[in-house]
Order: sequence, then structure tokens, then C-alpha cells
Amino acid sequence: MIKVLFFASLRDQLGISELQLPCEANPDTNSLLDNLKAQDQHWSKALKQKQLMVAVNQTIATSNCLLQDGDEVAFFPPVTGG
Amino acid sequence: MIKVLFFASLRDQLGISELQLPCEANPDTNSLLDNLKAQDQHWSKALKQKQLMVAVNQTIATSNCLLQDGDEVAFFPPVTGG
Amino acid sequence: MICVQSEDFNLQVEYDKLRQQSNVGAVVTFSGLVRDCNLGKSVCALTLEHYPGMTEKALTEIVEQAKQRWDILACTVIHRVGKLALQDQIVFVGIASLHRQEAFACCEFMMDYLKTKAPFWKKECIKPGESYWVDARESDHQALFKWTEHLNNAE
Amino acid sequence: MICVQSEDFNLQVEYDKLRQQSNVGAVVTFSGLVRDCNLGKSVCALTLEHYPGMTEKALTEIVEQAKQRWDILACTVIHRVGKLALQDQIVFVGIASLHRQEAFACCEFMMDYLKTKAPFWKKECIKPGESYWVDARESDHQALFKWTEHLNNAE
Repeated sequence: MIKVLFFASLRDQLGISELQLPCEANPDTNSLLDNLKAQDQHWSKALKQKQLMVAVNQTIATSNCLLQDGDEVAFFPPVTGG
Repeated sequence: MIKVLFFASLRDQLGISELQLPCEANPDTNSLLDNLKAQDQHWSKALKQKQLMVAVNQTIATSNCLLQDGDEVAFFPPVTGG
Repeated sequence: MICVQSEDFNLQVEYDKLRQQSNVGAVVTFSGLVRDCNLGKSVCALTLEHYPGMTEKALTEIVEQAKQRWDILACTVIHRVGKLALQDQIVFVGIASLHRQEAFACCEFMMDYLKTKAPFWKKECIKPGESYWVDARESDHQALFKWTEHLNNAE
Repeated sequence: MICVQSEDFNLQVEYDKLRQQSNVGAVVTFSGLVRDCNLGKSVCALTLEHYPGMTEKALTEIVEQAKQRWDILACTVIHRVGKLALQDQIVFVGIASLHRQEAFACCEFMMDYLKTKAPFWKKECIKPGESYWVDARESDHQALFKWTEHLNNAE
């Protein structure tokens, strides 16, 4: 299973902060995102934002990233801390 | 008269912190410095340092500067504050 | 020292810790505060969310990176989370070093990182019951770019 | 606020003054301390001399210049003179602004200026009865050059 987290405005838009997805063959962050977008139109729209950020196992992923069973993947809007 | 001040290591080398010089015709900081150097060999050497700084009426002069009666001219080594 | 906390912090206490070593010649501190106005909207309160676990990991990594890049003697990062009021302190970065250049550069680098990469999100309350998530500023991303550009040029 | 004084200063007091306005979003402070070692020599005390009259005039001018260049909300400069002990505070620069970039740039500019143009001189005591005037660091002059270069390019 892959643990998927959403934060801030994205979590509010999706109405969910966490979900578990079964681990497919050769998964990566791009295919995971495509699967999430395929859930419905609302998800597709929310996850289409240009500046969506992805972290794999609590480290920012700047390009597509291979995944394995047990990984934690987080999606969130650009950060606004400091 | 021109009031001349010396600070820090330069004052220590010259053994004097302040003097008054009569105001010559068309004085400027270069001619003033030449007059001071002409006092003796010791002064000549002390005032020959490459990085000598000059302030006229409490403002740094970055090039030769015309003077008039009553001006305050200060000579000092590079500053080391902060 | 790295700390993500809901409690407030005290500048003097953090400063006194940073200047303990006898060879410290420069201390630079940055404090970020809740302003009463952001992008023309008046603000009455702020809520800060973070990604627990990742935040601490990210901050630890960036402090290590900063220590490799600059010759610094001590570094403190405190970021608050939860609900904050107007003029409250949000974030503190303090750097101690031998000379000022390292402290300034490192402190600014840490802040650029915190603004663009560390997983914190601000929700501004503009009146009771009405709040919105703050959008990232393009200028913040440009600020971080200057450091990575520098890195790339140095390599 | 500009102050040349023999008395010590308190960071928290200065910080609290700087953050009084409700639109302050960023406060950057710099504190310079007496280090126990300079250029390989161990130091036991420091005496700071200045050019009374010119110092205050020069600092007032540079603060005006900084305010024209950056959009800042408050600026404090404190420079101590007289005899200082190890780890004593020498200088404080604090800048408050809406956004961090202005506060960082302005604070660093003020310090570069103080190191290269303001008439202060340090005499280091390396053991009782033995002291020498500190030489200006070439790197300090280069630091100020970057600001004038920037000015020239902008014109």
C-alpha cells in the first residue's frame, strides 16, 4: 500500500487528508497522480494545479519519482511558511 | 585658520591630535597634506600611508577638495568599526 | 537547534544561547511577524499548518546544508504552528559566526528556504469566520533560485 | 534611532521598539561582539575610538540613504565606544520592514558602511600593557564596493 497525504488548501478542496492506495506494478509519482485524478472530475481539477508539490517519504520530489510498497507520498500547494 | 585633526594610529604616530594652520591662498586638501609632510621626515613618513583617509567638515573626501578659512580637516587611517 | 512549536519564543533567550561561544563575532537574527495587512487585505489572525515529521526532517537537512556551505558557529530555527494573533512572532532564524558575511548569507538562505520549501502553510483570517489560504509569492521562489543558481555556478 | 554610546545595549529592548508598528512583517538584527581571537592573535580587551561629531553626522546620512534605497519601516544603529571586554556587544543594527528582503539588504548595507566609512577605530589589547590598532580588512572594503557598484549599474 502507498500512504497518500494532502495538506492545506488541497486537503480542503478534496475533503480528505489521508488515504491508502494499493501498490500497482512499477508505480511512480506521475502514475499515482494520474490515478488520483481519475477518481472524478472534482479530484482531477483540484490536482491539476500547476504548482502542485510532491514529497516522497517526507522529501520534496522535483521530478517523477519511483515508488515502492509502504512509501508515504504527500501532495500539497506551494508552501507559505516563514 | 584651518583646524586639522588626527585620529587613532596616525595620532599616536604624530603625537598630536589637533593643530591649527594658517589659511594660505587657494588651499585644498592636497596642498594641506603636502605642508604637513614638509614639517619633518617623521611626519612625511606617517602621512605617506597609501590608505590615508581625509574628511572635510566631517564628510569623507574621496578626491582633492578645496578648502576655505574655518574648515575642519581630519586625517585618519582606514576605519575599523562595527 | 530546530524547533516547531505552538508556544511563543523570546529573542533575548535565543540570542544569549547563540553568543555563548567566546569566538562569536557576529550574530544575525531574523524574526517574522503577523502583519495587519497582506496584499491589500486586512488580516485579523493567522493559522499555521505544517506536515509533522517532514517539517523537522526538512529543517534538519537544510541546517546541515547551510553548515556545509558557510562557516557558522551556531544556528537556531524556530517556526510556530497553530493559531497566531496580529503582531505575533511566527518564525525565528538566528546565526552566529566569526564574521558578518557568513551570518547574513546563511540567515537569508535559511529564510528563503523556509518560505519556499519547508512544509508550512498559512491561513489568514480577514474577519471572524472568513479565512483563506495564503498564495505563495512568486518573489519568494525567485529568492531561493538565486541560491541554487549560485550553487550551480560554483560546481 | 542612532546612538554612539559607551553603555551596553539590550537586544530585546531594541527589538521591541522596532516591531511596534502593526505592519512590520520582518525584523533583521545584527550584533557585533568582541571575539577572543582576531587574525590569529588572542585578544583580551578592545578600545573603540571615534571622531565625535562626524560619527553622528555620517550615521544620520547613511540611514537617510538607506531609507531612500529600501522600503523600511524602522532602523536602529547603536555603536559603542570606549573600553570593551571579551564577548561584549560592540554594535547593533536593527531593521524593520514589510518583507524580509529589504530588511536583510538594508541591515547588511548598514554594517558594510559602518565597517568601511564610519569613523570608528579599534585598538586590541593582547595582554596587559600591550595593544595595537586593528588594520582594516580588505574584505570589508570589497563588501562596500558591491553596494556602490550596484548603485552605479542602476544609474
